[in-house]
Amino acid sequence: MTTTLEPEAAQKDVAQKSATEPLIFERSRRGRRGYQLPALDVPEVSLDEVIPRALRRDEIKDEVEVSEVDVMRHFTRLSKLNVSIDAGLYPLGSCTMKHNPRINEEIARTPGFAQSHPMQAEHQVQGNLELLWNLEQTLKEIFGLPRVTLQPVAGAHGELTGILMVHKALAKSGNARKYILIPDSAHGTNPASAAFAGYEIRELKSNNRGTVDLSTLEAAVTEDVAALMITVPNTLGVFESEIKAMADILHAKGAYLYCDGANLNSFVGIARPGDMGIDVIHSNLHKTFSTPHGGGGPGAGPVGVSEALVPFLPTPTVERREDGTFFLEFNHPDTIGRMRAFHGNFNVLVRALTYMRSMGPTGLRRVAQLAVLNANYIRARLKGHYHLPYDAPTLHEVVFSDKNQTPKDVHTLDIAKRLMDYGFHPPTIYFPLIVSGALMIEPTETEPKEELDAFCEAMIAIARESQERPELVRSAPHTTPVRRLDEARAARQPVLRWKK
Amino acid sequence: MTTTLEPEAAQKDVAQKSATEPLIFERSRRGRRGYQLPALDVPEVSLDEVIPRALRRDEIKDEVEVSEVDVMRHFTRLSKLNVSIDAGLYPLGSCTMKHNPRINEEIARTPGFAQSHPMQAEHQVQGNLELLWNLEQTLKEIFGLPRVTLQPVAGAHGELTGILMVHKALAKSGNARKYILIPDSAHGTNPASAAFAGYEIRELKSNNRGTVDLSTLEAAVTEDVAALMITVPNTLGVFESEIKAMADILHAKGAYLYCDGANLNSFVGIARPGDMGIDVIHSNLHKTFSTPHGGGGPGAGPVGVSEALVPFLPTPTVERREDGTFFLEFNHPDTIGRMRAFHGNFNVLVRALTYMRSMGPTGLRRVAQLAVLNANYIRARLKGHYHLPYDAPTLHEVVFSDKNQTPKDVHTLDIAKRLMDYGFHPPTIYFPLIVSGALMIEPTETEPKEELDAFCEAMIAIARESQERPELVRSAPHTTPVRRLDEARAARQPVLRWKK
Amino acid sequence: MSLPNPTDPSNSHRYIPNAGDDIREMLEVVGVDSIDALFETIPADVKLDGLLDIPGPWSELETRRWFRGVAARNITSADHVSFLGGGAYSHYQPAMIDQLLTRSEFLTSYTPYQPEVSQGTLQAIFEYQTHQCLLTGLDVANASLYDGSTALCEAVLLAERLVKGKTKVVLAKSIHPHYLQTVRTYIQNLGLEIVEVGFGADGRIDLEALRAASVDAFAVAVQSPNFFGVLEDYDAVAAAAGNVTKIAVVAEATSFGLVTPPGEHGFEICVGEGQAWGIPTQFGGPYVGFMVVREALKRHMPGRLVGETVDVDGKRAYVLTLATREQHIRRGKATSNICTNQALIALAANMYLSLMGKEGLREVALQCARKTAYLREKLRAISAVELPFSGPVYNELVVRTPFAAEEILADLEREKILGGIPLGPYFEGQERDFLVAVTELHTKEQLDQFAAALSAAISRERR
Amino acid sequence: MSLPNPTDPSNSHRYIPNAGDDIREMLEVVGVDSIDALFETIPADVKLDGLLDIPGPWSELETRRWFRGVAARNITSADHVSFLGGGAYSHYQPAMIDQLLTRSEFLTSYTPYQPEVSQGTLQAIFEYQTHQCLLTGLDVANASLYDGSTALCEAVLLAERLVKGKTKVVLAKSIHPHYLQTVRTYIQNLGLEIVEVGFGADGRIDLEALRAASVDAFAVAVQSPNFFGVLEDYDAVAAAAGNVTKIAVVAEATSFGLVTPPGEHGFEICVGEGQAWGIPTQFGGPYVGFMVVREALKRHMPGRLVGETVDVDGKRAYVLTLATREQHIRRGKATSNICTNQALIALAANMYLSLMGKEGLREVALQCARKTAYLREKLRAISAVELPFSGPVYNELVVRTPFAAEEILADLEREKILGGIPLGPYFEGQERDFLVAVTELHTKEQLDQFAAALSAAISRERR
Ligand SMILES: Cc1ncc(COP(=O)(O)O)c(C=O)c1O
Ligand SMILES: Cc1ncc(COP(=O)(O)O)c(C=O)c1O
Repeated sequence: MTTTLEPEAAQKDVAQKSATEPLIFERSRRGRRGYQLPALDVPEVSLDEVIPRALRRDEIKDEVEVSEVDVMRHFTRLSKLNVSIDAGLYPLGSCTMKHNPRINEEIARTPGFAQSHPMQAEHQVQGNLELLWNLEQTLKEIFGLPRVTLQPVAGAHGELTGILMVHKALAKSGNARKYILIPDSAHGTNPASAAFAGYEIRELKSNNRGTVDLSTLEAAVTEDVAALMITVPNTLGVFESEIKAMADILHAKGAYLYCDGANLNSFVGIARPGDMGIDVIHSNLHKTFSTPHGGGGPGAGPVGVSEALVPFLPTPTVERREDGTFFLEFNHPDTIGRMRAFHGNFNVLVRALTYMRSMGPTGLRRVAQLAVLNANYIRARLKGHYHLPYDAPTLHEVVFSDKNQTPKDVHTLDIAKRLMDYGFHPPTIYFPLIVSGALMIEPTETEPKEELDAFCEAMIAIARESQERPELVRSAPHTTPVRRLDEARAARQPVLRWKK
Repeated sequence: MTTTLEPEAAQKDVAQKSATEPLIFERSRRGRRGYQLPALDVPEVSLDEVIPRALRRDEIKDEVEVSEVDVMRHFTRLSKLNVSIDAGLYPLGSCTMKHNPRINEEIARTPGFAQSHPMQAEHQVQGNLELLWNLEQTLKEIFGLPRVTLQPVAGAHGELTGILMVHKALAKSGNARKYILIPDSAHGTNPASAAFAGYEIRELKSNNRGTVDLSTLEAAVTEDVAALMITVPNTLGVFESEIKAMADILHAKGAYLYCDGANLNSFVGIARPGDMGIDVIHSNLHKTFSTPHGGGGPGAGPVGVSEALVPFLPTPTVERREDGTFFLEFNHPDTIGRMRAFHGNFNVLVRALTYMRSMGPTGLRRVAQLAVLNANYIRARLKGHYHLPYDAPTLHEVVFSDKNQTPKDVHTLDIAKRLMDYGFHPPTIYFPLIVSGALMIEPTETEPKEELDAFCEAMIAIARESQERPELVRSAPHTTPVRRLDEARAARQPVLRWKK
Repeated sequence: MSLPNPTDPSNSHRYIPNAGDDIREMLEVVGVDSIDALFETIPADVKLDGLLDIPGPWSELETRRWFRGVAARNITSADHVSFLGGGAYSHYQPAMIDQLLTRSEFLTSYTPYQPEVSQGTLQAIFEYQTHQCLLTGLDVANASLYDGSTALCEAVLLAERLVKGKTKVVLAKSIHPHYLQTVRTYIQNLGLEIVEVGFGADGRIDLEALRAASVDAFAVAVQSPNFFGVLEDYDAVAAAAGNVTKIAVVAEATSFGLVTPPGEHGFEICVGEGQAWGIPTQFGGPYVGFMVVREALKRHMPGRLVGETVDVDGKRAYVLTLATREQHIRRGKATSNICTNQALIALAANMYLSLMGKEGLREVALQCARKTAYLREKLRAISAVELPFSGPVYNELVVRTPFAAEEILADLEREKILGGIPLGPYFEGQERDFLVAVTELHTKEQLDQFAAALSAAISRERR
Repeated sequence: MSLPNPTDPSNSHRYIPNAGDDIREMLEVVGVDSIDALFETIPADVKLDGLLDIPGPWSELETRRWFRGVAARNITSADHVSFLGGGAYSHYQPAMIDQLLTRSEFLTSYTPYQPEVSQGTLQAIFEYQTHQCLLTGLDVANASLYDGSTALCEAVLLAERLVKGKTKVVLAKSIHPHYLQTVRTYIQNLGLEIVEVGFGADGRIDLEALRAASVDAFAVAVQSPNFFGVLEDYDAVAAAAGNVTKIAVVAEATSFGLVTPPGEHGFEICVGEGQAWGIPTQFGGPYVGFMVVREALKRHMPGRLVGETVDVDGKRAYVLTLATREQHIRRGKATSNICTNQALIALAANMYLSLMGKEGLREVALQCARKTAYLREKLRAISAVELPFSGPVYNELVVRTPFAAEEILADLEREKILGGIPLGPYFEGQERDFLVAVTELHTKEQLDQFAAALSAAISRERR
């Protein structure tokens, strides 16, 4: 067990000089080549006849000259400076870092998908349209909602799409209204998206369970309120048990209920947003449906809507004819329009559908069950060692704080960094904002018990160290390729590119 | 530069608990599943009707029960305990650890190759036969010899093939003879292969240049000698300048000249074995022609032969008809027979031909040129710091010894282990046997100058440490996942498998 | 209806390690006697009483059968010679890149919030940012945006933040129609007005109209090469636009290898689509949007930025920086709502740009331009073919025949040629035009074959 | 003829980093003024005065065109339904495995001579060795051999080393013909004699003949399932062979999931081919040969062995061991000449065996056996079809029709079925027989289709 060792002794992979890898530009040496193209096979007419002198450049100054070997070495070494879900627990709360099955990657590389072109005629891409149609059917069933748009390429993009639909719907009925209500526990993209959709934000205070009181909501929902944007379960992992009553309050005032579906992993196959009175929801397919995060993207953020909002969906929609053929429908007079060129992150959608088929109804239900069990197991094991600011029952994640450690001047950031010495990626920290010094832990269903145990033991060891050797924790990490960074300097004198 | 740092500080990749990865059997937990198959779609008759009870087993006792996630985690973590050519210099002398281009991997996975079956009818695999035919043509040109067999799957397998042909040829002419001459600098597979081909070995002493004197050879070549097995250039990297004279001496006595082509990388495209009077040569395609070593294999060891030996080639051979179609020729009455089931390591051959086409005649020549320049650059930089037992000019590799370090009780093994702390894989050590404490360094042509410099500086730093802090070197490595092993114990009480 | 029992091994799933024994042990620690007990906060009346009605669970074998079957119902460049462009281009894809991208450490890591264990991703983004600056001639690039169309939206919104009070943005009609549609969607509730400026006989933006429209605008955006493949004259555009914020849109990013960079011609912002850097066309996504701006605009930049700094030992390192622009800090006042971006595609672009390098990027562009010029001459030689626009092109051009584009293209499809994109749906009066793209992948034979097939198609239509 | 100048950038190659500047700087350090000067030890009269006459250098694009064109001239299971077996079987290949195998740390590392930086490879081999022991019921497995045929050669040679003076080895005629041919090649100069023992109407080895032949032999080898797919009765074979070394050959390694292991029936050695563990058939290689032996034989084992030990800190670790058996130490007296083996394929096998696990290995075997039994009944129902051998089979069987096998198979090929392997070339008198293999990949529909196509083919031949 790592905790019986000094982590410094325990955490070692073999290193091949990775920690000192220069920039690719610093590897450049005159005359090196990393590519070859077939010789030009058309007559080499004077370049001026091809493109006028004035529109040309002579060279891309300072671009690199490196060999294929240099590039392979460089990126292989860089990769070794990253942690990954394939190598261990990555318990970032709210991010649903789950196993990324490789069959998804294989299917996405099928030439018929990978080489299809977004501007092809419908009859040439019946396969793609069939796939998109099937994915919409599946998401409709998962959401319990009548239609889903697959255009949004991320959660935030889905939020914007959803709120734009709300705006258009309200405007159509005479008054687009002014405000979107957002709990203080919400993710930053919620207010940002609402603002870009043309609304002002009114923040709702959470109660001592971290949820929103009906009375608070009731008081806030005026004629000027367009919608409530709420995360279910919220960012503490607490399910809003009165969600249906909330929907009723909003609907009674002609307002809509938007659900941020980032936490769908906790109840997929157990309950359906549509059955809760939710009017709009986005799902981050790169969370709940296992498409790889790729160091920050790409993702996909399909949005499901209730009947009232169907007319406002982005165009085109994918439709199925009697004869089983598929087509793109552009004729939606009330559409908010197009959210992005082409058809969204198609090959992310391919991966997500591959995953949904691999799980099936029983598998998806098991996802939620084990995600919640794993999170509650961590909660139970760490409860005595870390302060639990909200002790309401939680689903797929648990949020602790650094309250027990601060007396020794050990803070959440220190705990996070020290975890690295034990070979773990830290949880999400300092979010949600309603918890001071939040440690937000989401293990997902794809973690084996022994990994959860090792993590808990590392956390417990750090709690102990915080009492006995606080300076050791405060100065962590000690075993990483680089140690704590001067982030202030990065922002004060920004160096955002290499220069010769 | 790494050498200005304590290597302990310099050598760090991120670690995710890899250093403590249990055996896959220790990860097994009852009820876990890593696979799914489609449901059986034929009637489930009683098992006894399928296979009689007495021939069946009830279970594979103690086999694992793990999930896909467990397997992904396990092997990802294990991989992080290995060094690789993609991450840095791997200067194993005699092993030609060069860059492995990924186009080779892509081509080998073309379904038409990967899914072709070795027992298919000729007309169904014309593509494969065409590929094999083309590879033979290319190797014929590289060797300067009339025919090449592609059946052998490794260098040693090629050696056996070659010596069996020699034996059969001599036997046909009345006397298979008794001995194979092998210089004392040879690789262990040479005598082993000769022995399995039915010969006794007579070892030839090298002269003080590390090569074989004509007089020594002259004296050794009796009527009982079947062949000389010699490595060109030899394992010191020294070219046998009198190779043609050697051939003449052997041929005059009716004996053959076998060339171990493991070092072909040093003269490919510069000179041809056939033009040197060589009768048989194997080439390790996993060395000179860049097919990946895969942690110890697979490889391929095609064998080229002179006219005299053509009738004895293994069957079948691949032949081309007038009409451009290809077929397998089994009718070679004097063949030594089949060296392996099917067609050898076909998909290694595909990779090798991909590489040969990517290099072309200019590229292959450049391979030898830069391989030799890189090795001589290292030789020049390290000469003052390490003892050079043979100072004859060398080609693609250079062999030093630990003579300068032994006074401080620092030995080749210590130097090798200390290199790991600097982030380098060690050279080949204690081979060739004619050098005591040999450090055999082969950089290959795919190393950039800056990597060679970093390696040389590490070697120089170690030479310095050997004088100033010998115990530091003696106790190395200090930064690896595990430190020096008790190899004696492994051999004394062998534990060769996990047991419950 | 009875639901599956979680502890029964027959219900174990390969993606979910914990099974019978694990679950029992964990429930005991948690102190409940069933998993269901953990879901009590979800009211019964919103809980499903059965399973979802969706297919599966499928084994990999079943998955391969179904998806390969579906993919086989597409016609693509895998089995046809394709001349499709219009914002998505088929270029050479080096074999190495996909194998590097699938390394777990790149593929399955998250946004580099914790720099000490994410230096690989961070340094790669820093390098990507640098490539963007070198290519565009501008100063500061971000870590990526969703795609070219949304990058243009972000550019318009950025420009709007720079000047108070102005509400008008001028967009060239010759910008990719999807991009224009997306901008309309994005700004619909922000009280902004779009003025579109048309194009002349050379296919370039109408400079007179541009000058007039720019007067009270906060920004002007042109695309070059534009949707017709025609190269705009950056200097002339800059002059006509005057001192409003000038946005250059580049949808064919290999053009940077040969075409003069907008940063050297008075443009403050360059946005575009990086798909052409060896990314598969994959039906439109995932791609990668880029944005590069003048130094002065950096604190208005949307999206993530990676900066250089040092660690406590003084060792150089990289980190996400200037975060106060972003939603997780600034929330409702952020410069953008973007969070997850297109990191892995930006990484692929970095690999492509590094591997091709200074010489390779130029040679790709040269081959594209030369082969396009070759085809252009071949087509000129066909009497019934018209090339409506006279302006200089990079690797794409508009072709006009006497017949409806769709009919001609259907004809070419029978010859296993995906001949181009009909313009009728986007530009009325151009029902006989289609857009043809050429890249370094096309051989002379294929170009000759295209010309021949086209004239054959025309004569067939004649009859 | 002028040769390329190494320092000219136009001669740089993407796989060879050092170019003009590098070369000049290095030559200076070396102290020579040209690279040619480094080759002076190669006599001029053996040097080429020009370049090799071979194609290339090709770009990746040209490489893809040529090789894909060549591959397209094969007919394979990629486009046909295949029933080919005979020592190479198409089984389910989990998607994960190839992506793990291509990780640089596995793909591009060398033999683990330096254990401190090779624990990944070493531990994986140790696990592979353990799987082999569990499957065969024997005690010690090696790190791999070239393939099944050479593994049998090594087994015969091992057995020969155990007893002095005996020169006769008994091999079943029903062992894969390529394996038998390879043994003949290997032993041709070693003064050994092979006696082949035939088979009976049940397709099993003739026990009487075996008993007789075994008397003065040093070893006996049988294959099960044998080349006809028939399962031998290990106990009966062991009894007939008496106390000579008994070698079991297994060419269809998935059979271990269901078939009783030879180690439990008096066999001292089990060798075979591991390709069936999810390795592509790829025209015969690379595959992986395995050898597992009784404890007492371990110091006679050919090839590499990985053992467990501890490091100086007492930490568990793995290392190559018992090296005194091997060529690099024992040279002419080594137990084998093998050096490079099939490590990467053994790793793939380890991954496959771990992923399928106890339950999966059994289910694969069950599905193979049940589907084979189903087809067997369907074929029985066809009057003109004969199943010459009555013995129990695992997943392969011999089919006989009134017509030449080649003609029937050509007929099936027209139906896009690769119907089997004709036995005529290997066994005279069996010109009408062919070998049909079934695996878990075959659907009931495909089996029904095969039976239908076969009877159709027969009736067509009738006319
Ligand atoms: C609760 C919540 N909402 C919204 C988002 C934004 O989603 P995306 O990053 O896909 O744009 C996230 C992702 O971090 C999230 O955790
Ligand atoms: C000089 C020499 N000869 C022969 C061999 C054996 O070749 P292989 O390992 O391919 O069997 C080697 C490989 O290590 C070698 O270096």
